[in-house]
Amino acid sequence: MSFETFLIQLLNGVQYGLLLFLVASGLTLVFGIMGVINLAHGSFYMIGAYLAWSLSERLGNLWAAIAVGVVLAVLLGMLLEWLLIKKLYARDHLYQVLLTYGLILVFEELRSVIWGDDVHGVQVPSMLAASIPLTETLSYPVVRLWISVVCLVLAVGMYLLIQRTRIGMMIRAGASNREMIQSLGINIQLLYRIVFALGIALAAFAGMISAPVSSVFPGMGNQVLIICFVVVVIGGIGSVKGAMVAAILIGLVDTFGKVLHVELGGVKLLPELAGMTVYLLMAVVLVWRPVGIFGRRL
Amino acid sequence: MSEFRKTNAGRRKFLQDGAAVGGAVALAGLLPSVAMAQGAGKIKLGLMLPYSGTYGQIGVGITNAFKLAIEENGGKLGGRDIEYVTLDDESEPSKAADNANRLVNRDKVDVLVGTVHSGVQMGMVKIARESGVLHIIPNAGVAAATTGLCAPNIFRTSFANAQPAYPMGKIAVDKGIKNVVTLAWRYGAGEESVEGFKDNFVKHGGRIVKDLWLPFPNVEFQALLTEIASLKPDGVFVFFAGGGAAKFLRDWQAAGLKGKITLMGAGFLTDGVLEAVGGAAEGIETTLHYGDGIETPKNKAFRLAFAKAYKMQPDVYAVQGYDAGLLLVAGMRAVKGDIRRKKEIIAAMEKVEIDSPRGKWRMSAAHNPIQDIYLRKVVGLENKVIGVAQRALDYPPASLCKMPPH
Amino acid sequence: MGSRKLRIVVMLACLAALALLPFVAEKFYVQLFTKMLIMGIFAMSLDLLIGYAGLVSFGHAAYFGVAGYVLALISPQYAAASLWTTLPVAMGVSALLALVIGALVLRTSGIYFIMVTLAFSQMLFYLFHDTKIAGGTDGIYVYVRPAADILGWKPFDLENVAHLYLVVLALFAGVFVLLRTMLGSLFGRVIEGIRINEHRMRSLGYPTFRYKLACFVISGALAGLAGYLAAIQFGFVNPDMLGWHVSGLVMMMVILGGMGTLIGPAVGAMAMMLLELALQSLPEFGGVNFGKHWQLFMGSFIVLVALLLPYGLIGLLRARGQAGGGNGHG
Amino acid sequence: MAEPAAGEVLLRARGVARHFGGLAAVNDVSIECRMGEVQAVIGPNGAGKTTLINLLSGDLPLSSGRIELRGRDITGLASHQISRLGLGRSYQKTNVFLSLTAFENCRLAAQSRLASSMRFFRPALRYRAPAEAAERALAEVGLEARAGAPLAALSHGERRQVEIAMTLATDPKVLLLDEPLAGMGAEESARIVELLQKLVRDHAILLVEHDMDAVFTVANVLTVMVNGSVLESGPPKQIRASRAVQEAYLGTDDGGQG
Repeated sequence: MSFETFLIQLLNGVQYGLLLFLVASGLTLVFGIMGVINLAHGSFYMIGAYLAWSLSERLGNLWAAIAVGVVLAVLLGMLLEWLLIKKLYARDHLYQVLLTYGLILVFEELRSVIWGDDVHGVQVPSMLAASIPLTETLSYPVVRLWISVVCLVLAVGMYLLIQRTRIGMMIRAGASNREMIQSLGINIQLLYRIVFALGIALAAFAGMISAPVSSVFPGMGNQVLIICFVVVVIGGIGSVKGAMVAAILIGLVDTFGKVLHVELGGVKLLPELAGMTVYLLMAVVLVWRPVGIFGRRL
Repeated sequence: MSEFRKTNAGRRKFLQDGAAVGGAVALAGLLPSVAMAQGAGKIKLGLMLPYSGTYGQIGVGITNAFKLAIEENGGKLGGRDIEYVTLDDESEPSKAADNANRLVNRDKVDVLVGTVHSGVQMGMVKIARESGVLHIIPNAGVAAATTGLCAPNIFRTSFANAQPAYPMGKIAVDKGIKNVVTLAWRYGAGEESVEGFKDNFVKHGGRIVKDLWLPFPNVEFQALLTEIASLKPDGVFVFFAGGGAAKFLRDWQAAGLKGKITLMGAGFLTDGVLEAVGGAAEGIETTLHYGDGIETPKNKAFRLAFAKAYKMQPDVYAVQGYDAGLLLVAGMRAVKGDIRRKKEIIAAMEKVEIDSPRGKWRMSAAHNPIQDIYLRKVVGLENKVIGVAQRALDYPPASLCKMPPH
Repeated sequence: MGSRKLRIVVMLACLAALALLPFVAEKFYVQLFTKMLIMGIFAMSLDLLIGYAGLVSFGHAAYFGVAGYVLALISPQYAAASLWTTLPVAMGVSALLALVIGALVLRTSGIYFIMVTLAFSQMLFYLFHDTKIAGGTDGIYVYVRPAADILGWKPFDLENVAHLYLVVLALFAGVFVLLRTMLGSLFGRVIEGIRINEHRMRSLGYPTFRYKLACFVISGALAGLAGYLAAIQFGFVNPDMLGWHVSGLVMMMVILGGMGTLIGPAVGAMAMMLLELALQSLPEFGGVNFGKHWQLFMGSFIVLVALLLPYGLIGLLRARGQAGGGNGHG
Repeated sequence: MAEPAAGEVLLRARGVARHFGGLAAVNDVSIECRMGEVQAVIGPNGAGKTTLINLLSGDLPLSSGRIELRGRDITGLASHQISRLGLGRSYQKTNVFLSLTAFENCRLAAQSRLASSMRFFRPALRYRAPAEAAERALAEVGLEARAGAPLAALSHGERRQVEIAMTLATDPKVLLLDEPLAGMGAEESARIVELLQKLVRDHAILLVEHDMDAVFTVANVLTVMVNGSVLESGPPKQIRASRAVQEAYLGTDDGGQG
């Protein structure tokens, strides 16, 4: 491919990676701080997207929808933590897997009951509707760049939150050592509730801002779920920095996996096996570092 | 995948043998089921369709239309009452054979109707071939069902994945499109659709620049759009459906390719997503065996009746379900509802001309519709029929099915 | 040990009762139970990992599905392959796969272990899904079931529903006895010790990695047996057999039944399948089609089990008898 | 291997160090354990005593230095390999199998001395050796009465005894005991001290302990650690007399119970 194309693909990869980061960051926080494995994370991405759609239909614009949607997501998160997740902290991961696996089915069916099984589109806000010409044939949609910017802002925001604020201090303490956090006299119940809600909100938010590009359809949650796990595990559980690096890495691997052509002894490897590449990457990383790139020993 | 692909003779051969053996098995299978089927009493119709999840809507539409067709014909089959047994196949292939088996062996259905998902269909076909139960496919277009794995007791009222795509090959050439890039999900339907297009396109002197694939159900198209932009073909043939199609059409427009490169595809690309893509599909031409604004009395009547009965607009899937109903009605009428005379039912179903909302059509020797494929153009929220792309198309050719004598 | 004798008697009684099924029940129910027993074997194989070694594998479908594919790929198109060659090969491949994957994933633990096992099974899923190795997404048929002939002598015929059922039943019992024996052996003691406190096991001088790997391989091979039988029963394999939904389902069976009890997961497998049958046939009520949304109830049920039945159905029974419930998860 | 003679050096560490990030938890420590001797390591909390044991037992990798067990270089070996070479350790935080009984704990420990446990079919009960070793070990710590009780049901002190019994059940030549008396009642302590005096005849013992009376009763050699390094090493008399030690440790620390 030409150098120019290569650069654009690079951009695509990074852009995709940033979006992945946004979804995965919530997952990695909940993982790292609460030690809770939440398979239903993807469902919240889906719920976010559907909220963006149905709310913007009612409220007339996406911004209002997102504002309201985030609040709803936070409330939902707190409710779930209080109702279900709380009961599992002491238990083996196994039960978390099980419970959240059940939640996937529940949310998917509720979605079908409430919103039906149709595909829906969300209007791109007029101020973002434009495209920037890159080559004579290809131009780049502003909304995608906007999404990337939002992701970056959020990443920086999270960094500051975690590094600079008191709650961030608790979060770091929690991530590194659970006993310590109690000894600091922190209300762990409250912290966990906040963190879980934050995680949910991040997933839902990701669904909302990507809704205009990705459109809204059943099963969209499970698509991102597994890939997000890969992001978190590669990056290192609980490490936001790791999630960022891993997400970009996967964004690039996925992008070039689709367009590069690799043969080995007459056997076509890429793009034939593009579906495998990210998992392959994960396997390699974990053989090299069993706790992910930025992970601490658990 | 394309059993009928020229370059794939080996696999084709084995599947044809498969037909022979399978067909024999199926016929042998008739005997026990004949013994089972009670002459009097109700006729049991097993509907195995997706009622939950992504394809849930399609399953419901098919079911409704199927029942509508039978209602319009007196609500009986050959004078006998009907009992429906419905089962949600969840579009879950790993449970397919299990579920189909449940209907055939537990519920003892006389007719097995379904389904939408090609992977699940393969499991149903397996059971149908073993048990010999009368089997009608109202959607899934997996080629094998009417090529390599065809059997006397298996009928399809929808299409083969390659069928709606095939005519687009010639249309592209006529439009003066010489170089084409194909892009599709790497799974059965996508691959077969692309094969159908290529077969015809290359035959008429077109050139395929490159085949691009996306792991199913991945919807991150940007990388491939960039690739396409750098290849600068005259046209692009794609296969996507549902949510994937919606996202693709939006990305296609956002990437500025709309209007610069001609986008083509089988009708599924623009069916049921026009509201979702908000104008991004405007003007795109696709080929399918149905479309909006077919001005025949039959179609008008059907649309009216369906909307009235179920408070929803019928789509191509509903039409296929409706025709499945009509086909069964015809078959049962021929034997006065005596399900045991299966050979005569099959014969009748092979002969009958279905007066469908999509237009009249017959079964091919492979039990796949020989039907007109329309050229449609997206106008507003409609897939307006602007002409017939190809009349009475039998594709993949019935000759690929070695139907056992029956 | 009186209670132990009693338990054995009870089990033999159940076995005998099950063996009578094909002579009383009609075809479908024989097939249903065949499937249940097959899933039972699958669930027991996973219980060995989750319940006894404390290794939460979320990719167990890989070994199940691969064995099915092996059978489909090595049996001739329209002639019967030999049971006696294909079964060992299929299980062998699954075991080998488990050996390779296990050697890698056992370096990790906790959440990482769960996720990596998942990742590897997804890798295999895409391998079969995206390539033409075995029919891609459409899957591939096993046209003729393997034959059991030994030098012309035909002990049983797998094409015969009753025979297949009895063979599966025998294998089910065999697997159960095999695992029980294993768990009572020195090896069993070690993996249990590893589950409770691996670090201490190491400092006591046990090369724990080797034992975990052995456990992983055995479990994989048995999952392979189940997959092989499943492929025989329906003569059809497809990529979703290795998908993560199947992995989740079998994990559900294990916990529902009661992990670390061996018989529990087998019970769980049967309970799950019956529950599904029941939920799917829910009637339409008050305008809402419950049958259509049966997964809503399945999901809620799973959530409740996770919350309320840490030791599963068996745990429920045990709780009545002696408190605690034997092998809980450490 | 032949019975080692009294006074023979069984465990020798030369300049071992372990750094966590910047700080050195253990810094250039050299220490020897002789057959028939109790080598006690004392020092204020955070002096690196437990880290030292973890290094010697292979629970932690060395940053630098070299360790020999009965003349053989075991630097960098995994803990299970070192254990099999005849080094047994007990933990400061009781580290046992709570859901098993005292007897089962010890039997599991003893089982590790069989050539291999990759035995899948023969019932474990048929192997007598581990059971007997377990009974012996429990008897030595005076817990035979509680053999059948699940650890969850035992008192803290009793669990500490099991902890030691498990270590003994692996029939080691070198014993690394990390605060064996912590949390024991006077009577239990006395019993363990007695036990140590008996064991020392045919073992080399490295003891980390805060109970100074016990230490000065059983120890032949004392090594005082402060901030990860050895401050002074010698017979009890010398250590008692040492001004440096007084200042750094004994004086400042009230009995050592940090």
